[in-house]
Amino acid sequence: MTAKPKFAMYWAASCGGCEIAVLNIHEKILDVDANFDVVFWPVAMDAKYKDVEAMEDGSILLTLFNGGIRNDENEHIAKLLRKKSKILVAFGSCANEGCIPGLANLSDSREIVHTAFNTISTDNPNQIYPRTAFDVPEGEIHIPNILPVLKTLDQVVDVDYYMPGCPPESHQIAAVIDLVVQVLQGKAELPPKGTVIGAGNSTVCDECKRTRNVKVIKSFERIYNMQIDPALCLLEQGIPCNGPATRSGCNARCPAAGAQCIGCYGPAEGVLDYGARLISAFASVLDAKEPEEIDHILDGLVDPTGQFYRFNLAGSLLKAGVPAWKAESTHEKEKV
Amino acid sequence: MTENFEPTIIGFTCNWCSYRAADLAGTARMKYAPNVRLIRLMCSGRLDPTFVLRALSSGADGVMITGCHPGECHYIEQNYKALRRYLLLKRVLKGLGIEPERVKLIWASAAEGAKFASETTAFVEEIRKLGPLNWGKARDQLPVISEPIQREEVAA
Amino acid sequence: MNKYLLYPGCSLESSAKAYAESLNAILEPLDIQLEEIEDWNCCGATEYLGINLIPAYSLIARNLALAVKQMDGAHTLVAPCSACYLNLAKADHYMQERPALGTKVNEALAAGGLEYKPGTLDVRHLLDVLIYDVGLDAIKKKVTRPLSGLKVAPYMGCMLPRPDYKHRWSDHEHPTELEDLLRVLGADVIDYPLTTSCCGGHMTQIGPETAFELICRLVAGADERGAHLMATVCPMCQLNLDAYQGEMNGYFGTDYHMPILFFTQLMGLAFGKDPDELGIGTELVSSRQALMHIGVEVPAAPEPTARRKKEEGLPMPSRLLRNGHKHEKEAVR
Amino acid sequence: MPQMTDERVRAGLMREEDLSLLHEVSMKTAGVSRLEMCIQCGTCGGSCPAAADMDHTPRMLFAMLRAGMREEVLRSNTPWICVSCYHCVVRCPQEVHIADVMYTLKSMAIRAKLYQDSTAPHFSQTFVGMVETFGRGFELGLASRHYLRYFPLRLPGMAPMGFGMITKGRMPLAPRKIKHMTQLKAILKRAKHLELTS
Amino acid sequence: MSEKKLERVGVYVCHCGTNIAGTVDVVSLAKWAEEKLKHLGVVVAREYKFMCSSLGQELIEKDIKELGLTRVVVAACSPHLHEKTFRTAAKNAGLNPYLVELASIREQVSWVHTDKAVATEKAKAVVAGAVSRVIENKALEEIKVPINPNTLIVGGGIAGIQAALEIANAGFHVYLVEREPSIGGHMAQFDKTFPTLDCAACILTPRMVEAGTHPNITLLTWSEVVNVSGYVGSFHVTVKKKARFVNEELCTGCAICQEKCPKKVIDDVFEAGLGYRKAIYTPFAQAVPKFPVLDKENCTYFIKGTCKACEKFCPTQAIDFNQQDQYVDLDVGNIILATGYDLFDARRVSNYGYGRLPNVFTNLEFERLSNAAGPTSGNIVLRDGKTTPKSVGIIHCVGSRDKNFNNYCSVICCMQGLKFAHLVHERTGATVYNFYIDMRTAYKAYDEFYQRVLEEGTLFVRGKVAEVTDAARYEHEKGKLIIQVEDTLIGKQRRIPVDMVILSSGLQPRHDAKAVGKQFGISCSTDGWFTEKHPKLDPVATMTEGIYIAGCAQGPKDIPSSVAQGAAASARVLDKILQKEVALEPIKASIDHDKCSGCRICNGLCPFNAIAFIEDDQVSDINPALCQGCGTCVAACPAGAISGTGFSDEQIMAQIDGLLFRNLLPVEA
Repeated sequence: MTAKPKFAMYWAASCGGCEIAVLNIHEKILDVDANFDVVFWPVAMDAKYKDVEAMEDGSILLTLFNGGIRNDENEHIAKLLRKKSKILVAFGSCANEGCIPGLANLSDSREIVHTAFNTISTDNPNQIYPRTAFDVPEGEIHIPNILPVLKTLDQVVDVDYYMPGCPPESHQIAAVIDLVVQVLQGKAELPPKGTVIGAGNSTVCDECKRTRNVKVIKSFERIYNMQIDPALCLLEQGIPCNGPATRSGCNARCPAAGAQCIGCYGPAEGVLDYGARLISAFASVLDAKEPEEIDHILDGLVDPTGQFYRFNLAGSLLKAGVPAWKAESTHEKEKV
Repeated sequence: MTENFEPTIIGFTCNWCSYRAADLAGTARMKYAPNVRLIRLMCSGRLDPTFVLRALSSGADGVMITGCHPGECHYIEQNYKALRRYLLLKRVLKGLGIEPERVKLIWASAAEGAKFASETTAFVEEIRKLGPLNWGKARDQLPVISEPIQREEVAA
Repeated sequence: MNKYLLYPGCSLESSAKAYAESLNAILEPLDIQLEEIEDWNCCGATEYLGINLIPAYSLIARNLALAVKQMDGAHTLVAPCSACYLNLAKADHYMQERPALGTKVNEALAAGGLEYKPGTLDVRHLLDVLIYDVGLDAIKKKVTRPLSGLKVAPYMGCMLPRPDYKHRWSDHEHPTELEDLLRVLGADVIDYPLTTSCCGGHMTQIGPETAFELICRLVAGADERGAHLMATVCPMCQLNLDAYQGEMNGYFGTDYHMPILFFTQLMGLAFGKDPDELGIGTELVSSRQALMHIGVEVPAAPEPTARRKKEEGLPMPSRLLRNGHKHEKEAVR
Repeated sequence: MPQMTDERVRAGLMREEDLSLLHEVSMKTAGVSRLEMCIQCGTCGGSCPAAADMDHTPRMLFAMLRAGMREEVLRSNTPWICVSCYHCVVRCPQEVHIADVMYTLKSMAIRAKLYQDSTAPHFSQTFVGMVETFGRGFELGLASRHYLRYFPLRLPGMAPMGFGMITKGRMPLAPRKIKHMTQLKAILKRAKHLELTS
Repeated sequence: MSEKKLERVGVYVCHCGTNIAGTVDVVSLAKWAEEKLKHLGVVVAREYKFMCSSLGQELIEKDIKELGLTRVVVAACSPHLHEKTFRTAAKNAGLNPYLVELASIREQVSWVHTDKAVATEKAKAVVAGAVSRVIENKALEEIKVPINPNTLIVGGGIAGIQAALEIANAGFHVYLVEREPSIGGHMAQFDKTFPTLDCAACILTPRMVEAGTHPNITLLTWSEVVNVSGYVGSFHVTVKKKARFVNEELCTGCAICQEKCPKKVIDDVFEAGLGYRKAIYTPFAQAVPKFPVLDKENCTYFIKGTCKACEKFCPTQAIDFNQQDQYVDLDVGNIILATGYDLFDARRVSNYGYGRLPNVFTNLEFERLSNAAGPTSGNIVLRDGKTTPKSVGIIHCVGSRDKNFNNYCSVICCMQGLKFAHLVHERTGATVYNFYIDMRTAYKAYDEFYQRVLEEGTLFVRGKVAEVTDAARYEHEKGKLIIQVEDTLIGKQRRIPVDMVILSSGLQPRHDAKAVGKQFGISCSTDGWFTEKHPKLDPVATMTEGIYIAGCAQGPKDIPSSVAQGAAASARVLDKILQKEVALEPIKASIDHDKCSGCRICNGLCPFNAIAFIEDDQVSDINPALCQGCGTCVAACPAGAISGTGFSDEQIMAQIDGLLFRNLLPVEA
């Protein structure tokens, strides 16, 4: 029996939704099993890192890597899978652009640990904090070290394809699996390296059914504060909808349901900084000329940084906020 | 730490007013701080916030945006768009913990060579006071933390 | 009901008691409530500003700070005196225009446990509030004794329409607000081009010749145009024109008799109030004669017994032949 | 620094530092004076109701400030004659804050003790003294003090007026004092300190 | 990026004599560029005394040919000075001119800094930025569009008439649109013109007649432009011809209707409110065209339904009460705006009493008063219509040079004041005072006129008048207007009683200038005048190709300057027409339809209406001929679907990195 090509999937710093999304493709999952030999998929099967380490370089055909690089374990596995895989796919928003875990980049990493282990929701009366190394009778054991900033996959290793979404839509996953299967059968060719797969080339508006007019924003509103016209573009109603800058592929699910797009599919093709695109677009169409009037309108936009960088902070040009960088320099000093 | 600090600043000018103001400052041999390096755009309306972020992430300590005075834009009203983007961008920068004062919008007409020179020098001094931005200078491999930290440290 | 904070100013307790009394008399019909700032101090008039800048502005700002403490919903501060109004408005304006001044003044205020954020209060003159908040229509409804037949020269003075930081008045030179109000009261308003000319201000105290000249221009102008009396909006104007009219007459050898009443007194009369209630009779140039034109009888007050006019044996020059006075004036020097 | 010549003295250019006089006056004025913007059009001198009694029109004074004629300017009676009518201020085509500049010149003159006639400064200082003592104005005290010193001969002529004012209840015989005089004094003390150090 | 084939870049450092070399170490700069920027593709770097000289240009041309350069950077002066020079040189050598970049190391470096080391370091950054950028430059071709030879001129004052005649005489067609019933503009209202004292009508009416009868000129009076679209070479303009209620085919201009019309109306426009006209009228006798207009608001027939006196008496049945507004569509290649000025409303200066004091007149009123065809047949009298003034005060700078009103100098007032002084003196013998801040009599024969008026005995008082009042203080002031002023030359306040005051009200932009500017896609200055392309070197062109400005629409000016500008604008138009087609700078934005999601953010951003939404495809599209290349939409597109040539994202990003030395080898940062 000829060996089936090998498949791997890994879950780094992310919520796990991507894994669920893969399972959510229903019977298509059988295609994966039929066409691939699943060698490593911690959430679905038992496997040891050392098994992977023992594999030949490039022996895994396809690896779907989801999650950002939060700690040195993530980083180690990313590098390992890169070495062992022919095709490495950054799967889902976290691996692509950092996603929600990436928002931690607005804080100093010590602050993050502190928040996790010593805030009101944590029952930790003795102020016990994790140590990276600890002596037990069996010897010294280690837990992963947290990195000062969360990185996207391609900030750590070379990535072949990008598949955005939080999580990627099941129909898109199914289509990608179809494509890979067809490639295996010689019926199709792989797209050029670096391509974004499982998504459209345009933005959410392309798929949004709402009517659009020449844009003028007179004020920013919050969705629960107003009666929303079901047929009209949300942005024109003052709802800060990220749709115009967000890659298409989701069928505009949120706007269709009456909620603004929050941008989980990330920037459109070739865009260097997702937030900058939205800053520019929103600001360009404000209906005001005087600084005071402009500021008055902008006051309606609560937390602009969060609005524009909810998914994209780690993947943005600046990658993080000041506290994270500050932390780096102070740590460096400490080390010296 | 900042006394010997020479800031590096990227300045964006519009082709019709502020770039000509810079030309005029030159023709009139007005002296100003050498820390600003200029990029010519056709209009301040061309200013994409991406440029500012790119400049900051590539090592600039500040960014100066200049354009025609409100109402005097050679493309009629595009500088108002620059103003609006600038105001929103400053809010976002603040959210990221970057002093919004590192980005400054200055109106200068083609006749205001002197204003261009003095505003440039003034901005350099403002940035000098703020100190270096060092954005992600140590972006590569970094040490990790593991020791528990004290409350006060966090509060501070 | 319109509620305002009131900064009465020193004059309303003394020389301009009539202003205070007549103001009190018209509050109720116009449905206005005035709440006096507790423990207010003098605004410094035009004197303090010429001595020390920061103390002068701190003195004024103490009142603003006290007013803010007492705000309770109202945020308009009303001043009936033009000089007080200007000083209060000016402090508010300059503390904003020049933040360095604002910081220093607040530093001084802090020594008394006070602070004032410029722009918090809306400083306005009484006339402004009556015309633009209460409204001429509402005032008209309260008129029971129209002042028809009474020829009034509307005299706005300087510091109300100028420099007018907040652009509240129709014009700097010929504002129509007072005129409009007097018309609504039924008065016969004369065309008075000197309406915003100066009354002499503090010159009555330090350079009387200058002051007499300015007073004379105003009184002569009103007299010549047939005014029975002049309506004023400011205690300082009233004091200069009324109390020094006699001395001015003595100086120029003229014999003008031009009563000067506060516009609030005229409003009270038009509302049917009793002259007594309005402080009428406390003016030194009696308005008795003038008010007869509207059928108001004012009991004759005991006239000061001292002689007002020096006896002259030579014929009087005609009123406007004042080129001659110039010589006389120089001779005085 | 160039040697000071008689010619310079005669021209009023007394000292090199006087050349910045215009700037100094501008900086000492509340608000933004715009004094530098004067185009010597004379709108102020034309508008002034008391110009006839001034030794220099305001416009001339501004020209003298430019020329650095410190003493002449501070000796001028012009700021003291100013009645603060603000006609010049609203008419000035350059929006110079003329009335406020006059206040500045008064305070500079008092400090330099250069005014010719002390009537006006004395009046201002007496008035301010009353305010600093009582917190409110006291007309009778002011009038009696001031007139006794400067216009004793005018008093008989004024007697009817004063008599009338008192009998008509328009001139209280005793001053009114505010409650929190200590607070006001503290504020003014601090303000004076700030004035000196600024 | 790494696999991309390297461009072959040449760097040329100019000494500009010592202008650059005095402050920047040009030799080491060139050497540095050759070494440190080699990995970017720099194959040669040279320095030369004067790069802009023909020898310098030949150096570049030679390298392009011999070394096969594909990109050129010239580190010299501002691109505004010599960009064209070096681009032409590249073109001559067979390299696309848009592959050349100038690095300004003179205006931005050597002239503004003093420390040689610091200046050289900055020059390196500027050169590194330019090299990084030029690599991303794309070869561009100029866009050519054909020119429609017809021209639209808006405004039939002297500037518009002059421009129309010049173009028409050259053999091309002109549409001259005028809002009023007749062409002639303000000049037709004047009596005499300074400094020659020609009668305005005498020199203007022949021009008006010529324009009215010229076979190449179509007059559209009583008309307004309501819509403009298109771009240089092919504008589409819609003009509204307001109903005249007079059939122009039938009317002979006999004026019987005006004579018979029973309704007298104060003429606020032509007679400046001093005279009357009828409800059917031509504004003045020599009006062009001769056809009257019927003013519907004041016509008795339109108000009450009866009268029709005009119709009854018209010998040719030309009156048509049913006439409707007409809309005329025009296709033109160029447009000249000569829309003129409005007079400053002197009532705003309330201390001068205009509107309150009867014998205070404005300059325009005085023009009508002294005009033999005016309401008083040229008699200079007070408002009572009979009394001749014995003394007259002329006040300059009313509403001009005043921060409370208009900040600028209205240019014509000084000469106008002198002209009035002369006319008053000549016709009434009255004593005349001129009150001025500064006497500005520049230009040919103007100061001589000042001398003449001085000689005639006019009294000059240097001081801005504080107030005009009727409040007399002295006997001799009674019944007079008193002008209170500081005579600044004696430093004393004076009160000068006169019988009549004439206010030299300033000029200000048309009340609708902003709206008109928007309609035609041009901008206004802060003061409100139309903005020229360059204040010195291109005063009649605007930022919008194909739109020119002339006369007072561009700023206050006198008749000779207005005429000169009219002629200048027409020369610019003729130049365009004769070229038959126009080359447009290829700096344009374009939309990638695949990426465009049709979000319509960009749709409202273009002031030149270059962006249209294609409903069928649900995408936006840019018309390259309308696009002026500002790049605002490029920066605003949230999808990154719009790109701009000449100033692309790639170019600017590369330049940023270059300026910050991010791309040196080895990476030094």
